[in-house]
Amino acid sequence: MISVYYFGAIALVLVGLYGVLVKKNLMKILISLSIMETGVNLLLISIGYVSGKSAPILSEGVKWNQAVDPIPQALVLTAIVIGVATTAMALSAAILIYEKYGTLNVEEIRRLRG
Amino acid sequence: MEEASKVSRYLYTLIILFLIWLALTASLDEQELIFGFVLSAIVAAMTYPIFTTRGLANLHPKRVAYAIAYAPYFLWAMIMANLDVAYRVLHPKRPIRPGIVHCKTILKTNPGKLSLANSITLTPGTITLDVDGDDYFIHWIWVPDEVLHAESEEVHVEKASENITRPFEKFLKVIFG
Amino acid sequence: MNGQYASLLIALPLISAFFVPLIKGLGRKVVMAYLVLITALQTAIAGWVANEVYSTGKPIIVMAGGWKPPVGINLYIGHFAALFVLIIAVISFFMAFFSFKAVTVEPVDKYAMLFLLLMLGATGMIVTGDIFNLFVFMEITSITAYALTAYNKTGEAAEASMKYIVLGGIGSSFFLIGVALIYGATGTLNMAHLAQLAGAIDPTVAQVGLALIIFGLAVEAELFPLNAWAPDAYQAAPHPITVMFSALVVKAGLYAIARLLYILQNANGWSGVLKLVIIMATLTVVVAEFSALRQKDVKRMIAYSSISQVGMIAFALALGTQAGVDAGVFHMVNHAIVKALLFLTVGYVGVALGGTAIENFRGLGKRMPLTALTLTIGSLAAVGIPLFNIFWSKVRILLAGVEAGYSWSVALILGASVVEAVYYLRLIHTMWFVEGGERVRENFVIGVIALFLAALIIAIGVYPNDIWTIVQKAGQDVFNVANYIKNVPLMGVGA
Amino acid sequence: MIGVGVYLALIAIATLLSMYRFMVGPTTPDRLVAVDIMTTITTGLMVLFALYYKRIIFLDVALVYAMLAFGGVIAFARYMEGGL
Amino acid sequence: MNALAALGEVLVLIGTFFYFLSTLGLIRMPDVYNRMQTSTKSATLGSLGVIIGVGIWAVGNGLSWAWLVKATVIAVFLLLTNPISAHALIRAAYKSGIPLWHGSVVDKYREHIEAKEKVETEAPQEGGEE
Amino acid sequence: MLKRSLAIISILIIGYWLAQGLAGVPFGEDKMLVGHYYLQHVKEQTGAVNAVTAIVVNYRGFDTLGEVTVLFIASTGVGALLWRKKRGRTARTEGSVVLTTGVELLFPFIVMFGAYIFIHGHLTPGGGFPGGATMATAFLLLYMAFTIYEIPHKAFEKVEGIAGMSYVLVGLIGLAIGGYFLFDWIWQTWHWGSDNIGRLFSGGFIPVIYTIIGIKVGTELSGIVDNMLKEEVRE
Amino acid sequence: MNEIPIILFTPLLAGVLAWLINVKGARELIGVIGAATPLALLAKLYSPIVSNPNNPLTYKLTVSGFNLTFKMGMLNWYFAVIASLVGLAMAFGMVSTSKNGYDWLFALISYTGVLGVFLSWDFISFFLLWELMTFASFMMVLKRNRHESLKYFVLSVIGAYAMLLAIALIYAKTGALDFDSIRQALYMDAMLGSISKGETALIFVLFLTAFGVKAGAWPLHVWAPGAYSETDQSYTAFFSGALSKAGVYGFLLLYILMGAKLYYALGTFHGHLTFAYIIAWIGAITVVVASFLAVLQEDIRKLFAYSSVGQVGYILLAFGLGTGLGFAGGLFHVLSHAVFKGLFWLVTAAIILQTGKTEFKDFGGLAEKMPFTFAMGLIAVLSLAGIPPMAGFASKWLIYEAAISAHMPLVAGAIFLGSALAFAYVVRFLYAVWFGQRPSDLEDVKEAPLPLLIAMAILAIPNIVFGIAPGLVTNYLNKALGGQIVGGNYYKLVTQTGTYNALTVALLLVVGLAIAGLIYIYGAKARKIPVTNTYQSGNPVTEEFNLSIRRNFYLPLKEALAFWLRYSFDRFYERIAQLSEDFADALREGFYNGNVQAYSWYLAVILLILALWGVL
Ligand code: NA
Ligand code: NA
Repeated sequence: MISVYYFGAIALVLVGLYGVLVKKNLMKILISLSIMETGVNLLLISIGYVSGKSAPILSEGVKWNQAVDPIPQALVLTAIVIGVATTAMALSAAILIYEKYGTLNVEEIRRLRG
Repeated sequence: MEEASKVSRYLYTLIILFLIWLALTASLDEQELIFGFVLSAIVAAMTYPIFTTRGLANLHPKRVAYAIAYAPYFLWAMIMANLDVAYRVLHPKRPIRPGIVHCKTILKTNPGKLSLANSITLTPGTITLDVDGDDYFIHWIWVPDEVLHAESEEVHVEKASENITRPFEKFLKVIFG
Repeated sequence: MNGQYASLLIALPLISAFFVPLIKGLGRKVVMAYLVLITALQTAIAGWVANEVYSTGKPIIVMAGGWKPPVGINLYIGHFAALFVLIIAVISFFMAFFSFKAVTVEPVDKYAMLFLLLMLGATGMIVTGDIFNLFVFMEITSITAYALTAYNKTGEAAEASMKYIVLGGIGSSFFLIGVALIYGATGTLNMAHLAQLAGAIDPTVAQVGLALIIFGLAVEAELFPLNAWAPDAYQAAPHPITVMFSALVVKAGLYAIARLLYILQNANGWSGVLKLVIIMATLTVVVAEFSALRQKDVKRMIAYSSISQVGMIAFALALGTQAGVDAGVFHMVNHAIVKALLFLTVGYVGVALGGTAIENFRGLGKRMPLTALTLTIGSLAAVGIPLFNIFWSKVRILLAGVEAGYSWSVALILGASVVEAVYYLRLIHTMWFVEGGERVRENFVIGVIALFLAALIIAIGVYPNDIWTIVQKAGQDVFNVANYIKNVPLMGVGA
Repeated sequence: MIGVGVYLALIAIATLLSMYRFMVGPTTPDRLVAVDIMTTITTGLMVLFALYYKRIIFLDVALVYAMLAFGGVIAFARYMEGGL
Repeated sequence: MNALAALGEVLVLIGTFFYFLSTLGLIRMPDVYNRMQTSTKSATLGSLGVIIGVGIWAVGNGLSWAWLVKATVIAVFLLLTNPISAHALIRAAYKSGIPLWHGSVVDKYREHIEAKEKVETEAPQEGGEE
Repeated sequence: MLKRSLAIISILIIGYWLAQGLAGVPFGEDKMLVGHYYLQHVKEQTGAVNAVTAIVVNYRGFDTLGEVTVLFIASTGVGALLWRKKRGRTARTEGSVVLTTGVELLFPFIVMFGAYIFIHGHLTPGGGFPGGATMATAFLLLYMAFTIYEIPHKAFEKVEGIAGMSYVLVGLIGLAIGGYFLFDWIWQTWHWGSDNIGRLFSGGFIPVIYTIIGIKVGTELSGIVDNMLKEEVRE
Repeated sequence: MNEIPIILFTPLLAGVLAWLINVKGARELIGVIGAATPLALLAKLYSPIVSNPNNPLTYKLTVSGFNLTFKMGMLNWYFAVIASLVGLAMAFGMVSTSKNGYDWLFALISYTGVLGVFLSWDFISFFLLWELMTFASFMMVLKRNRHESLKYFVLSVIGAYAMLLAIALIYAKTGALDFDSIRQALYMDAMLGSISKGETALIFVLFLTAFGVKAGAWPLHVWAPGAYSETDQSYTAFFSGALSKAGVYGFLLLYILMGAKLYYALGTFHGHLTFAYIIAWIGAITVVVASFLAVLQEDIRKLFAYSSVGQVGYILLAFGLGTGLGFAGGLFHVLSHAVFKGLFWLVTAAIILQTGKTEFKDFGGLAEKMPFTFAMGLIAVLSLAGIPPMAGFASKWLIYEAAISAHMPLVAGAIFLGSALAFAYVVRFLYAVWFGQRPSDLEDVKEAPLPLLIAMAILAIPNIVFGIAPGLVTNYLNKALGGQIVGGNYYKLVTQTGTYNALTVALLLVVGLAIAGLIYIYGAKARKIPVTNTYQSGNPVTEEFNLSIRRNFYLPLKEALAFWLRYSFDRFYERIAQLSEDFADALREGFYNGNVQAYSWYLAVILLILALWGVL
């Protein structure tokens, strides 16, 4: 059974991939990458979800067996930060590229080839 | 507006921050209180120069009272105006006559100007487009005839201000000066 | 001494990198000297760890926070990791020296930090015993690599970095999907625990998960056709960093592929993935060799050569036999040494003569005799001439390949190796038998490092026995998963 | 209880409508306004979720979200008018 | 179910209705300025209703007062920040050159800016002659 | 057009494949193994109520150390790439009084709230990263409102470094006291706050580490913003 | 520790020392000592080896987990001693011709390599030293000509890798790398047949390629002319005299290791072993093609290069006969070719050293100026042309006898044709270089220096000794091959079909020459013409169609062969090389096209493949 969350996650990943594959503008490609990452994070979170259970914070009377899987959430926290870091690097590289090439069109950014 | 003493400003910031802490934690656990106080003291030390110029004077009872009274007044104005917008949105003919008008304010302090701008913005039908000194430029969804057809700039400003800024200024003048 | 102190391998580069902002005001020289000092310390620790592991014959299991696996993340410093962490440290140490000369672009304090963290990332990838932690270290490595690729701030550097980012980003996203699937099927992330549970994973999940994980890693490990970023990155990066890429970073990726392949060997669809890796590895060798053939830029040529060697290593590691893994590990060691030497000398030529185009290598034998000599030794080793180290591992790989039934791959690889011989010999001819310019004074320290590496190449080539013994142990460490599971003190969660 | 359905339906319609505006534009400020509205609605939705799960801790999440969203919108707005 | 809970629920209902209204305005209005007119504030009011409503509703359902307090913090925060962002957005729209809707009747801001620019461009010329 | 169609066909096939794989890990089902262990033991073993936080800081401390490192790399990398001899802000328009005053008033509150988030990491969904990000938002707003504003980079860089070192040091103290790197000596050796579970002063070294991380992330993100917003200035 | 490692590594060590020290005098001394040591030790080992044919001297060591084995049986000794004889001559020659450490280093390394190939008794050491030998000889060529060296190297590497693949296949099938185990395993497998016919054929072809390249067998011979010419000619003596024998030795190994397997797997063809038949024909074609090409050369180096190729063809042809006599003849020819072709190259070295010229058109009348060299050259010519009583005649005669008795008349015809052609080209060499008018710029030419003369003498003596007493060799070979294959005594060879008495022939020849000499000295009344007279029959020579012996002497032959000469394997390989370079460029530009989006597509394609592979 494919839930709507899984579906959404996969959809985001695929939309991201699609963007990377067809968009000519570097910024759009980077945004697509971010969308992909978001999809992956959503997927991770969804995998840890357990129907009818609550967030894995054992306060307000929530017992250990009433909580969803905490591991994917911990992982996603890390994954998000990594995504932010990658994006930051990508943006600076893009800034540099724009400075040197005067364009963000991927078809024109190919001094290194062959 | 002359600056209050550093102590006054610091204490004011400390008090406000601690109150915010109370609200944030919504708890009276002494551990939270102790930590909150220490934290407020630290943050206040770093931020009081930009947070306030008038310090404890802000807590003058009159000001507090006006501020408390302003809340329901403003809320009411906001709700009324929202209903007006609801009418314009839902009306099949979309009855709008927008334009950017010019108002002047009598408020002198920045927090006052901010509050006025926000109040204007939150009241549907008007949005503060820019504030330049005492001049407010407001995007108005239905510019009334008296403003639109004002014979001179002065009249325009007067009529617009009367409609838009005045209702709030009488409170804000007291609260912020 | 407590084996837990092996965690210093992670702690030292980290704390030292964080320390750099406090000394950046003291100037470039101080920062570079600091880099040398820290890498020397790291080498000492790595040496101690390697000695510990090889003398006791037992891996060191570092348990962060004192939590037993699979509850906590453990580092598994077995024979393989001990060996490679040492290699990483030593090469980094050398490159710290090289950086003195080769890195003049500001801001060097940032360079130093990134350098240390690149070393950290590769180390972490190799020592970690947790699949998600592997992802984290992989990202540390690659993001550092993105930054360092663009470090020179030229248009080409930024372009190369961007390509690396885009491809690396796609790779890591799909890797993470794979991890998510495997986690969803097993409920654990610890590699030893996963190895225990791998057989029980739902076939489809196992297949998709494993394929995605290997896909993601293959981008880092430069397997065709996922390696298009690599030549650009190698070419554009500062010279010492290129050495790090080829000697350390890609090795970490290869290791990760091998480790995960064998950890998950009980998973369904495993042999299919293996076959796919072999196909990709074989194509990597062929395409890279042909691409190197007519390069005008020597650095880029050697980059392609490096990629092809990497393909050969991946081929060996994916054979699924002990002999193959041993050979692959042996080749990893040899390739690390040889490519370190090649990129070092080529980079030095680039620094001294203002570029790495083939024209700069004319008459190098007269212009920079020491550099030319060591570069020649490296080239001959790369070609696989006897009495140089790579000969032994190459023969091992090919024997293992045919033994495992992949004669067609071996034939293709051999065919491509002919091409390799051609372009290296052109380089040698250009250096020694074509007239060049004036004599150039050579740097003493770089000369010593190059000579040391060259001596190592010949020493292993002439007397490979000891290293072969070491490498076999490392190979078993990777291949023998039963032992791996036994060595990790799993606390029996759930079961 | 009127039922969760009504709120959720209203919120869902609202989200869809703002999504539409985001997709269609036609100008960048149009899209930004749509985003701004979406973030505001999402904040409200988070608060509703907190109540649904009866976890007060989610209110903190809503506040963090509101704050980051504010920062983001301001950043974009300033970027558009060349204020960076 | 008690009065507080009922009040809370009603507030939530009103709030969500305003959400709807706000986005409806987003669709129906002809240009970005008028869309902002109808949407940002309705959304804010909607949030106010939803959030405060949740606070009251929670208290009515026997949850702690902290709910209401925290909800109020969020509401106040939105009340403070949403108009600021609306202002920033409309200013950005204007400054980035989005024209007013053709049905607009007056633009005092344009006159103000032009007057200002005239002063600025004339001032340095005078300075140059001296 | 051909490219687009090919892309669509490709991603549909890939998507179908992924979906097949996901069908093997059904949504909403309990797939926990190690997860259960955490939920059962998190309170006694770490003193934290928030299992996620306990995992992040305690059980999987290496991940978090790595995560901190990644952000540090980003900040360093951005700094390295955008480094120029002389840089400055080149904004063309001022923020209006509404924005500037609003930011001035919000600034202490947001900083405070950031601190609130990271200090309550073991109790509520929060921690060093969102806390730090919130604090960085405060600085971001200053950049947005004031066209000449710049953070004190040198100090920030040093704070960033010191915070990072402190994190590793906390881990090394654990190694010295408890024999393991990143060992939670506050909780497991000193047993501080063990009668306080669910209140602020509990959670072993989690609040300590989260404070460090919060400060580090705050300075780092601000640094990244600073680097991104400035351009080369030529004389 | 026994003599084997010393024999093996002394040259290598000497080479490295000579290179490191690189002081004139010391360098040469070390080199010569290093080259002489193996010969001395081999001589010392003669009687133990001969008295213990079934208990060869063995040396084992473990390297990198491989058990390397070296064995010195009678055959190994035979090859090794030939190599070291030529090696010593090379060293003396190089004292005169080579003035740098580089040459010494690689010449001596290749010497070690050749010895190692002959003594290895497992495939790892065999391959290791094979590669070493190849590489070192390549370096000798690289220094002088990049293009020719590359051609040589590429073909060598292809050969080496073919061998490696074959070794790996054998290893995969038998699990063995040492020759004894492989031989045993393949012998067993000949009956069991677990290695299929196709696999056996593949291994055979791979080995054929590997050894064929090194031996210079058609059609893999194209490297030889260039490589032999473009190096130090003293070294070429070794290169062509000893190193190419490594390939020949490989063919012998093929019989030893997998003869039975090949027989069972590939069967017979017209009453001959199929695989042997193939070898025989390769040999025959090589003889004919190379001899024709040799005749057409205008450069003496090229001439002898093709001649070398042709002569090695004889050996292959002999081995391909698959009979005891064939082996005996082939092995004898290994020796004779080594000594006469080595001698030839040393003579060439002397000529080039003293004149600086390489083409026929520039030579003439050198016999007067370099009488000793001329005498040596004459011995070589006689031996090569197969004129009794030289070693060359004895071995060729054996091969001819073997071909006749193996009922392969066509192959025998090839031998005959080859001999005729050989006569044609040596006569030209003899006359064009040594006699006739001498160009004026050769007036000051001196006799070759002493070391070179010594080198020539070292190789000339065996030519005569084994020519007059061929039984010395055949007796040894009988023992080595384990049967009374060639009868007779020291001076007489007896086969089933014929008898050759070398001593008688020699005596007759001496008497004949004596008579001729007397007639020449006392009978002829010719006017003595200075050999610098540049006029020929009173007419000046036209440039474009000069059919003097020094220029285009065999042009009519060339025109007659024009159709065949159009097909050149050399050009064919060049074309392939060109194509692969173009392919490389296309691949590079096409695949690594610089567009990151294209690169992303590669990733997507792999994902797609994974998906399809999962879905289907
Ligand atoms: Na308003
Ligand atoms: Na908002």
